[in-house]
Amino acid sequence: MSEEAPEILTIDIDGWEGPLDLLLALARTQKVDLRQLSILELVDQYIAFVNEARALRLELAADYLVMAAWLAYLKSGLLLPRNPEESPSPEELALRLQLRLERLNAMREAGARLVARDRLGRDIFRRGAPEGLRVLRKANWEAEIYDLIAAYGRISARTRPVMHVVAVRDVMTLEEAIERVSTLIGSRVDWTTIESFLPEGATGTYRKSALASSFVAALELAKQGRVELQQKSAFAPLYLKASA
Amino acid sequence: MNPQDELTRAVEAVLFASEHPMTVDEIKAHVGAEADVRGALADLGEIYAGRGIEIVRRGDRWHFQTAADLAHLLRRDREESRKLSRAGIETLAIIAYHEPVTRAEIEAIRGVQISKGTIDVLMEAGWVRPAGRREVPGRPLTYATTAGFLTHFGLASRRDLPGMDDLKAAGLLDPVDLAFEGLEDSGDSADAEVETAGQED
Amino acid sequence: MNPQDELTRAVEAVLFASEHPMTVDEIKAHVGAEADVRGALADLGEIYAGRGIEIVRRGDRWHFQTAADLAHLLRRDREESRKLSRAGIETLAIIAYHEPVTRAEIEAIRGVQISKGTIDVLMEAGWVRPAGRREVPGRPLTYATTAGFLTHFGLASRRDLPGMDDLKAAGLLDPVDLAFEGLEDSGDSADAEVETAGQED
Repeated sequence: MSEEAPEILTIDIDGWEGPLDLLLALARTQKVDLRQLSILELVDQYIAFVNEARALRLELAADYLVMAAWLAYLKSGLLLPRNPEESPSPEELALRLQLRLERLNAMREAGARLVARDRLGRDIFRRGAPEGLRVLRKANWEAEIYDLIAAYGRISARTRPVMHVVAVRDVMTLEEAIERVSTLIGSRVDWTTIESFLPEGATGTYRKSALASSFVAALELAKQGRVELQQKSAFAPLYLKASA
Repeated sequence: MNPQDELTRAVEAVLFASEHPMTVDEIKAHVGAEADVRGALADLGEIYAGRGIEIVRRGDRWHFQTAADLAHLLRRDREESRKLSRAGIETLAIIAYHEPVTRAEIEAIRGVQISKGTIDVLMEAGWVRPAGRREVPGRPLTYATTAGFLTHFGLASRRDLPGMDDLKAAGLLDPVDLAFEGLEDSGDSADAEVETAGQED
Repeated sequence: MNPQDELTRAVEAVLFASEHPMTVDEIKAHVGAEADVRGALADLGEIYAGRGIEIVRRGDRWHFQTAADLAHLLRRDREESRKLSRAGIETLAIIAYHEPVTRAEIEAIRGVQISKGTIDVLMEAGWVRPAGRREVPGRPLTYATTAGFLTHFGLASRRDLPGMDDLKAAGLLDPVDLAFEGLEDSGDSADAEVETAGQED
């Protein structure tokens, strides 16, 4: 391809992978080491190529035209008297272009050498029918005696019948309280506090139970019309008296 | 290298790369119709005698294979330590305490269904064996523990398994939440407890 | 047969039977952890030297393959049906010679954008892999070649890439910026270029 004349390149526009690729192909037509490349000649080659393509009304991608414009600018920079203020200098730009072409060329040649090697599956072969190696995995199960026992405890705890035991508590039942209050009330003439109906010496939870039961007993007896209740205000002492 | 050696190399490579055992004619299709393939095969037989690879004839076809006495190297056993799952250990415990026991009974005791794989794992571990069928409708298979089970868990006999009273004494029969609270009180949440107490002061 | 010969036979058989190139450790898993596998591989290298089959090292893996000079007897064209595009070949070369390398760096060398599919094709072939991100703004992904790349192209290591040393010595693997600075430092500066350019005009 590199041996071909630029005229032939024009009909091959679709074959180029970007302006740099085209530049490299053109550079190779100079048949010199890329280090000795004449950038000015390359610019002329490229611009001539683009003009020819336009004359043939070939559609050129925008980046080819951008490159052409840039090269034209580079050429004028290289030819006109130097402006020391300009940075980067046209010479630097030209050198960078040459370095890029060298690098692309190096990789193109390396790629060609790579794929031309004796390749496995095409030129070189591995064994056609290997027996294959097999790994048999053998599980070594682990468990400790504690795990076993704890598991059984867990199952037993989860599934054994559940029995609810209510603790025996010292209480005065409602029946007991009604009996007691109705007996005692008969012997009282005046208003007496509900506390006076509790058994003497009753303490703690039993006293609380007796008080609660006696209160409910008092309400029950009042409902039956056998007892009257009196209280001056909320939380004030509660007085009981037999109905007249 | 003389021409016959060249041919031997060629036959060697062709046979090596082939996906199937080859007849002499098939080999000739690669190395040339005039070639003394039989002679080359005989040479290869000598070259490979006593090596890790041998050239063998099966009917009228030839191929390479690894030497028969080295076949054991192609298989590699790898032991992997694996912990028994919760379902596995529970199932094992039920079998150990209730054997012989059917799958349905195990499920009734666990209160959860067990997958087929669970008992398979226990059998693979060598701890559980089928122990005959129960003579009830459906004749379900029963399971029991093995001698290997006793050995692994360091038990002289199944009677060495702690009884219900022992389990109770060890706190292993406490409902799970109570046992958990017990652990928290005695364990790593002690610091949190102190803080709570401090705040209440 | 002495023990080392026995080992050589064993390594020969294991490598011969394997469907994939093997590392020394993988071979040891079959022939014994204590075995002098490297010594056995060296012995096999001598035994097979000049034969139709050879033992080769690709990266850190070893395998048997047919001798390169017999390719004409064995060559198969099936592989050619999915021939790499020029973009694919160049991209592969750039990755192999520059790895790890980002897409942007590949594009800078080729002077053109590469389509998404180009790298995909190389990855699908098993020759290229993602090789971590570069810690620069944007954290671009880098690419590198695989063990399969070395195996396929018959390279013992990346150092065996054709012309690698020359390219390196010539600075052709350095980025343009670096090469440019190098040229300026060495005095082979832009001024010289101008003169050359001027003369040729």
